[in-house]
Amino acid sequence: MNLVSPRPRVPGQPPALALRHFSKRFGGAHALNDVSLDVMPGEVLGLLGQNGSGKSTLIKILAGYHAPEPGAELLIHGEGVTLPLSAGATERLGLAFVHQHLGLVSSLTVLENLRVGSIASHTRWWVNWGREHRRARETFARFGLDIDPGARVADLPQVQRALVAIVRAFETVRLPGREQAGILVLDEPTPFLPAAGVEQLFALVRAIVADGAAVVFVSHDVDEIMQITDRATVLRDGVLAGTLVTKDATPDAFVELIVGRRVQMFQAPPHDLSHAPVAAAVQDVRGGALIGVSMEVRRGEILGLAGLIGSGFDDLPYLVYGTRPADGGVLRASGIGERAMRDMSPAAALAAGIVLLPADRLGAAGVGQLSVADNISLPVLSEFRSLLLNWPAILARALALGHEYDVRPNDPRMNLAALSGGNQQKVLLAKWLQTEPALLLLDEPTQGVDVGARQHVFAALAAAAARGVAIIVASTDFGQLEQICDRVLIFARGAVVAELTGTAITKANIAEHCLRGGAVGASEAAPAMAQGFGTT
Amino acid sequence: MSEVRDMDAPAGANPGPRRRFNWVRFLEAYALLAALLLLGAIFGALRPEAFLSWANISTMLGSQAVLVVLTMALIIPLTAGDFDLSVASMLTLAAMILAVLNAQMGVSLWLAILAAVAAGFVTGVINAFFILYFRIPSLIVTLGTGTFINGIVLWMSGSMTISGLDDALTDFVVVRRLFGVPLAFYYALALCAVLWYFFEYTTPGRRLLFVGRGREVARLSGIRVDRVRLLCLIASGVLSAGAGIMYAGTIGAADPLSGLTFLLPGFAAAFLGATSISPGRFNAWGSLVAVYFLVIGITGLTILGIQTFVQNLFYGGGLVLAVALSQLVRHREAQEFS
Amino acid sequence: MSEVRDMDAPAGANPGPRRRFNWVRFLEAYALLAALLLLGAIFGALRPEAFLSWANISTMLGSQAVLVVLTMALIIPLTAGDFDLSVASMLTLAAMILAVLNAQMGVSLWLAILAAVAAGFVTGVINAFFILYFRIPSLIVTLGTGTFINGIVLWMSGSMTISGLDDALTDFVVVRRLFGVPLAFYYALALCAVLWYFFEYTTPGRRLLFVGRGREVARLSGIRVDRVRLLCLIASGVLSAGAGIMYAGTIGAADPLSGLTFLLPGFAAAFLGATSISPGRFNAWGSLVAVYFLVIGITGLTILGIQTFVQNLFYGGGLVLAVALSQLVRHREAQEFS
Amino acid sequence: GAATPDLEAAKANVEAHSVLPTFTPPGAPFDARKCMAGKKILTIPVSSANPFTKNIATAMKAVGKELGFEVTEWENQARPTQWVQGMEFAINNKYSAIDMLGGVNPAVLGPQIAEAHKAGVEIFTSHLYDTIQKPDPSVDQSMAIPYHKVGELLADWVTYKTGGKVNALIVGSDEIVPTPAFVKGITDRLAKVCGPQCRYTYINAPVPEWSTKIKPSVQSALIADPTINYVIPIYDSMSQFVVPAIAITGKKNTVKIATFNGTPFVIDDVQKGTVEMDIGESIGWIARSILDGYMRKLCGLKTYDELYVPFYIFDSSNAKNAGSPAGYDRGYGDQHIAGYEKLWMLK
Ligand SMILES: Nc1ncnc2c1ncn2[C@@H]1O[C@H](COP(=O)(O)OP(=O)(O)OP(=O)(O)O)[C@@H](O)[C@H]1O
Ligand SMILES: Nc1ncnc2c1ncn2[C@@H]1O[C@H](COP(=O)(O)OP(=O)(O)OP(=O)(O)O)[C@@H](O)[C@H]1O
Ligand SMILES: [Mg+2]
Ligand SMILES: [Mg+2]
Repeated sequence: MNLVSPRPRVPGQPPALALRHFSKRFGGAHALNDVSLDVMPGEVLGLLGQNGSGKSTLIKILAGYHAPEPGAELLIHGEGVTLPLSAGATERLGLAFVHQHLGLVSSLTVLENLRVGSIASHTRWWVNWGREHRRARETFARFGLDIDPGARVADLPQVQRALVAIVRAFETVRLPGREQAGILVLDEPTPFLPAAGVEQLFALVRAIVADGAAVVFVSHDVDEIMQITDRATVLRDGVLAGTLVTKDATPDAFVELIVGRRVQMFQAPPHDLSHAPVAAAVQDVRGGALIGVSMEVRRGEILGLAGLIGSGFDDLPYLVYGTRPADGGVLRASGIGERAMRDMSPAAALAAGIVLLPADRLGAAGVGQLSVADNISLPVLSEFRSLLLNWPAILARALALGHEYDVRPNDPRMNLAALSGGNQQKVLLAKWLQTEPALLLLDEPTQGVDVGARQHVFAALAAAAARGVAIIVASTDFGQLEQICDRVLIFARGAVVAELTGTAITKANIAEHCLRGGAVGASEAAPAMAQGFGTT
Repeated sequence: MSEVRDMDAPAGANPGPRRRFNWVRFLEAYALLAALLLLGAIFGALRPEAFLSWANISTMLGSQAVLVVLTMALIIPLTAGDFDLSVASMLTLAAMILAVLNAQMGVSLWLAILAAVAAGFVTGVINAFFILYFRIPSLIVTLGTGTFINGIVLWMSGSMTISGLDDALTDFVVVRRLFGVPLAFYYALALCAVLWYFFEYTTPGRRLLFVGRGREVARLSGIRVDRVRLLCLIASGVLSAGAGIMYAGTIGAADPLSGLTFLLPGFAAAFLGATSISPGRFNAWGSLVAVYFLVIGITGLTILGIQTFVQNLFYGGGLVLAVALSQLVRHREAQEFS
Repeated sequence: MSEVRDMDAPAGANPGPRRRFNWVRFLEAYALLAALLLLGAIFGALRPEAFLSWANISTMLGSQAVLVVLTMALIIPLTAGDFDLSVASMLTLAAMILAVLNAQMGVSLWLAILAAVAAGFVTGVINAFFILYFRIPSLIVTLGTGTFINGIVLWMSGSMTISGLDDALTDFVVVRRLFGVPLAFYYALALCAVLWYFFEYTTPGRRLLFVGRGREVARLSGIRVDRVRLLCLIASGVLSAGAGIMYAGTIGAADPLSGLTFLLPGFAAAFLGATSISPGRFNAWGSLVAVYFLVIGITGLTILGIQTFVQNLFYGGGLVLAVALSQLVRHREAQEFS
Repeated sequence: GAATPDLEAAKANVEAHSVLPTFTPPGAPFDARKCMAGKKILTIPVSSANPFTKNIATAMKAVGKELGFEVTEWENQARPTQWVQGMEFAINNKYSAIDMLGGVNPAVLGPQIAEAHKAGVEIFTSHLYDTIQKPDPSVDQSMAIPYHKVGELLADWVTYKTGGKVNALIVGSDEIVPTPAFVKGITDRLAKVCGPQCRYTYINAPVPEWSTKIKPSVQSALIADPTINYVIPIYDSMSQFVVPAIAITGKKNTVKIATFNGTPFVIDDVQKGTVEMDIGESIGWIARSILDGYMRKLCGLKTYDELYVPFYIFDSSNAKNAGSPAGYDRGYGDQHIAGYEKLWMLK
């Protein structure tokens, strides 16, 4: 595997990637409006913006998925390229992508997904799968990973899927036999990664940048942007809002540029819950990765669950809700008294006033192809049933909730899929909170939701808590836990290893506990990775 | 208009408060109905005395009631995301059970009907068992059970036509008339109304939609997905049996084979129907319109004495072009049916 | 074993260094083949002289070649995620074109064959046009075009059976033999081999799979999804035409209807085949095994002189039970086909 | 049955049907034009996609035109619901009679027939029942065919050709009304003229399943019993699936085909030699005979209920007279045309 040799940054060298007048219209609305930007070789450019501000659209144009509106130009290493890009052109030009939602086909094997690039663009009449297998193993080994190329992607844990997509992109960008260094485009790869995983990713990015590659990095996490980028460009409603040089910008500056106004970062009002009654408690839960966890949550409390992927923190909501089979344990909740976890089922949970908002927004939480009204009314249909379902009333309710939760646009007849991520999340929160549950279980409630929209979601959660709803939030986004939680439980290897309260709940502190709790897992991989590059 | 609003309210996609009347949506929903009327007008102009006679119209309405009912039997599992290819075989089986029990063994009509319906129920359960317990795609299962049932029918009947059914049956299906239209039509009509009400205005009906569009979402919202699918397959079996009984009533006998020819027209009607009235969803009224759109075409051609192959041309061409039109209206944006 | 590794390595075994032999996977892949052999053994034991005679075996092999080819025509678009219900009609059309041109108008056989294949090509293009340009579900489009084609065939043939085809055709299809087996079988075999190689060992073959399993991802990865689907539909049309030519060759004539009965058996074989050899994927060898599994059963039954309705029972029952078995092996975990 | 085959009887019967039929008036002459004035008949062929019935219907229409009254064909594709519509159409449009042609089973139209009778429309069936079968009581006039005689003729043929060593495979479709009588005709006659040493097997294949069942069934039967020397598909359109079955089992020389209907492509096969013999009926003759019977009924004359259609054997010797490619209604001579013209006082 010979790599492009490191090159010095000669001044006056043409940008690795130069976009001119990129525009894209969907129906009437501009998703992207005359955006131009440069990325220099050996540079990491951040790309930020609210949901729907056009980041992915821009990237999909680069990938040849969308055709831009006429007038767009693309220069790569100073040479003009005809748009729209044809299949295979991207690879030839050294463009590699990790798309939002990874772009893997889960019912196919890791190997097939790894090779989809060449499958798509090279017509080969003899594929030696045996050899491909060995090569894939070697590749993974070089990245310090142990992933079976023969496994179906669906059978891998989320984090490994992300790694497959990332490895695929890095392999493409470092393909031999190209005189120019490649260009790597990462569209929100981090939500799927644990803190340690993000570190590994950044290590890789720094390595190829050192080799002279150019990187475009999309994230909603301003801290990540601060960490890894040299410059960052912000899109707003499809237009270029501005570009900041990272090292002389503050996070607030970014946020302000993203949202277009100064955002009041949400901060949960401190309140004393010691006298609040216990809403629900579990004893010695076993199942998923959990090997015996006990905990309780009080009415009005927002309890955070954190840990490294695989530590089991994100199994708890699903076990309590009864969608993953529990091996043992007891649940005590106001609604159902005492109940063996084995016997839990969604129906039983709902009967007890326990509701779950899963992370997979359009896969498990709501149906994209049905209207907002349909989605919102599902849990409460019986309220509208007289002789026949009262649609005007249902629409009115949906409209009211939309207003209350600040869904934009607030049109109950619209298909859920047509709403943006953040707005979808608001709708789905409303769907469950209108049932006045005793306990609300959340998994990654703001994954892929932009900083502006987050504040709305947080406010909605706080309001619910104030009404006495007990809330459990499982998340790898420690920043958000810091913002909203009264208490955070740290998980490692299937057990609770630490409990943070009050001022102890800080992003750094949570991260540290997670890493220390799961030290073994983390510190092993990272050096393996570094050394994987050292060899080249 | 209120009807329109009510009907497509769930279908979604049009601003609520500041809502203007939406021509595109209206066109999309009623294009097929318009086409139907146009077709009727054309044939009426060509052969007024024969085609526009109430006698002819009532004949058309009456003679295709069976197809309407069978289509209803199809759209229930389709809405829940399952194919049922065994409906036509079930129709034949029900008719044959009726004939064997009532005409041959002299069992009372009502008992025979009960038996036929029971058979439909059992078929539904068997289909569901293989689909839900073994997790086999419904397409395969029902293809298999359908063929199996054909075998049973051939065996029961010795592949003979069995006539001599109790006149009461034919009486209540085609002989008795209301405004000159055989009762069969009103049964079909009533069924459509019930299904429409069920799908649009009852909670179980809405749940069905979620089961079809998002199994996981439905499950996590506390819907017992497998139970819903089971019930749908049973309903489809029972309705097919009903169609079979009506069929036996229409022709006053049962034959082991002719019923099978209903399968493809049934699917055609179901899918064509899903492009009208409440587009993008299998729906009762849409299917009704679709059935009679195709029937008017065929009958008109027959009355004009046009050679029979033109019927196939019309059937196939009509189906594709009608759907293509409705796609043009919605700017050819793909719609996943269910 | 090397064969097994090569075949299902891509399908997702775990070869490479620390690879154990995977019994479950092996069982799953070869259960149907085993069932086939078992069935053969049973009938062989009951009527050795008749059933195990080479005459019988070669007859079985030769007589199902058409169905095998038609199944291949089905699995190509199925892999890319499209249904083609028009294959059987296309088969009939091809046969009829051949008969009309060659037998009636005396056009040379090769020209006639060329015309038939061209018709298959055009049908594929038309299907693709409606599916891809209007974004209509393939199920509807091909249901419609299929019916339309039936009409054309009835018109061309005046709904008559047309015989008198050039003997060269029958010669090269059923008369000439290799090891006593008609050439038709070897054509089918060759086609299977080609398709198997294409799907397993070429990148264009894999593109199909990505298109079928994840359209969005395929597009994101730079696969020209629509072009792939177009090509698949064309391939399916052309192969159906091929099947039609072979059919005309086997019966030395063409009739406007009989060919249509191949549709359901074709689908049965395709889906049953998708549970064996490389389970979870439509695959050539699997389909081959499926076809002969079903035909062995039916032949055996008739040799035992059992009434013909039992064929339907076996066909339907065999299909469902075979798939159910393969599901038991994989612990009834649902598998999305394509 | 006789211990030794009665080859003479067989031979005689075969030869009787190998000579061109001659026309002998089936009844007294009458002025068809006059008495049919203003009457109209709707004919529902079992399927307009079935060339045999389609052609009879077409011929009837032509004759009707010639006689100055309307014969309408109800185009359909064998769907009972379409037949129902046809019946209603006839009733609504005041037809004098409805003809169910070549397989439309009155049993599956009970309600409509009752309605027709109420409306004073007469119900006729033609080329449906065997003369020894009792027509459905609701039928006013049935023009039946002596299928059992055809069966006997087939039996005689195979007996005669094999010198009394018959092992026949009979293929039929039980859902077709006359099949049982037809098959009984064959088997009884075999027992009678051929005797106990002659054997036969019967296979039932419903029409829609001909293509899927006949070929494999015949193949297996031939393999299971290598001594089979005749396949008798009782309706000759079946033969297109029998021929390949014989070919693929490599028994072209040992197994012959004898059948009935005189469908052109089968007569072509007779010319080619893949089918040994086909018993034909002249379409034009059938059409005229049907109408003759109906007209007598509608005109209140004395009528008869057996179609007057001579059966004529096509074999290698005379098949070419039907033309190549063969056509319907060719090779039977044209006696009937003049004959009926005289009978109907057109001249
Ligand atoms: N697939 C789609 N088809 C049609 N319109 C869409 C589609 N996706 C989004 N839209 C529309 O584009 C608009 C922009 O969405 P966008 O993500 O910018 O909202 P947003 O204000 O960013 O929400 P939030 O920031 O809370 O996530 C939305 O109002 C949405 O209605
Ligand atoms: N296929 C589509 N049809 C119609 N509208 C679309 C489509 N894809 C994207 N949009 C709309 O275009 C706008 C830009 O979408 P895009 O995915 O680029 O936003 P984004 O910046 O990537 O948001 P996020 O941060 O949530 O990924 C949004 O309003 C979105 O709704
Ligand atoms: Mg994006
Ligand atoms: Mg958003």
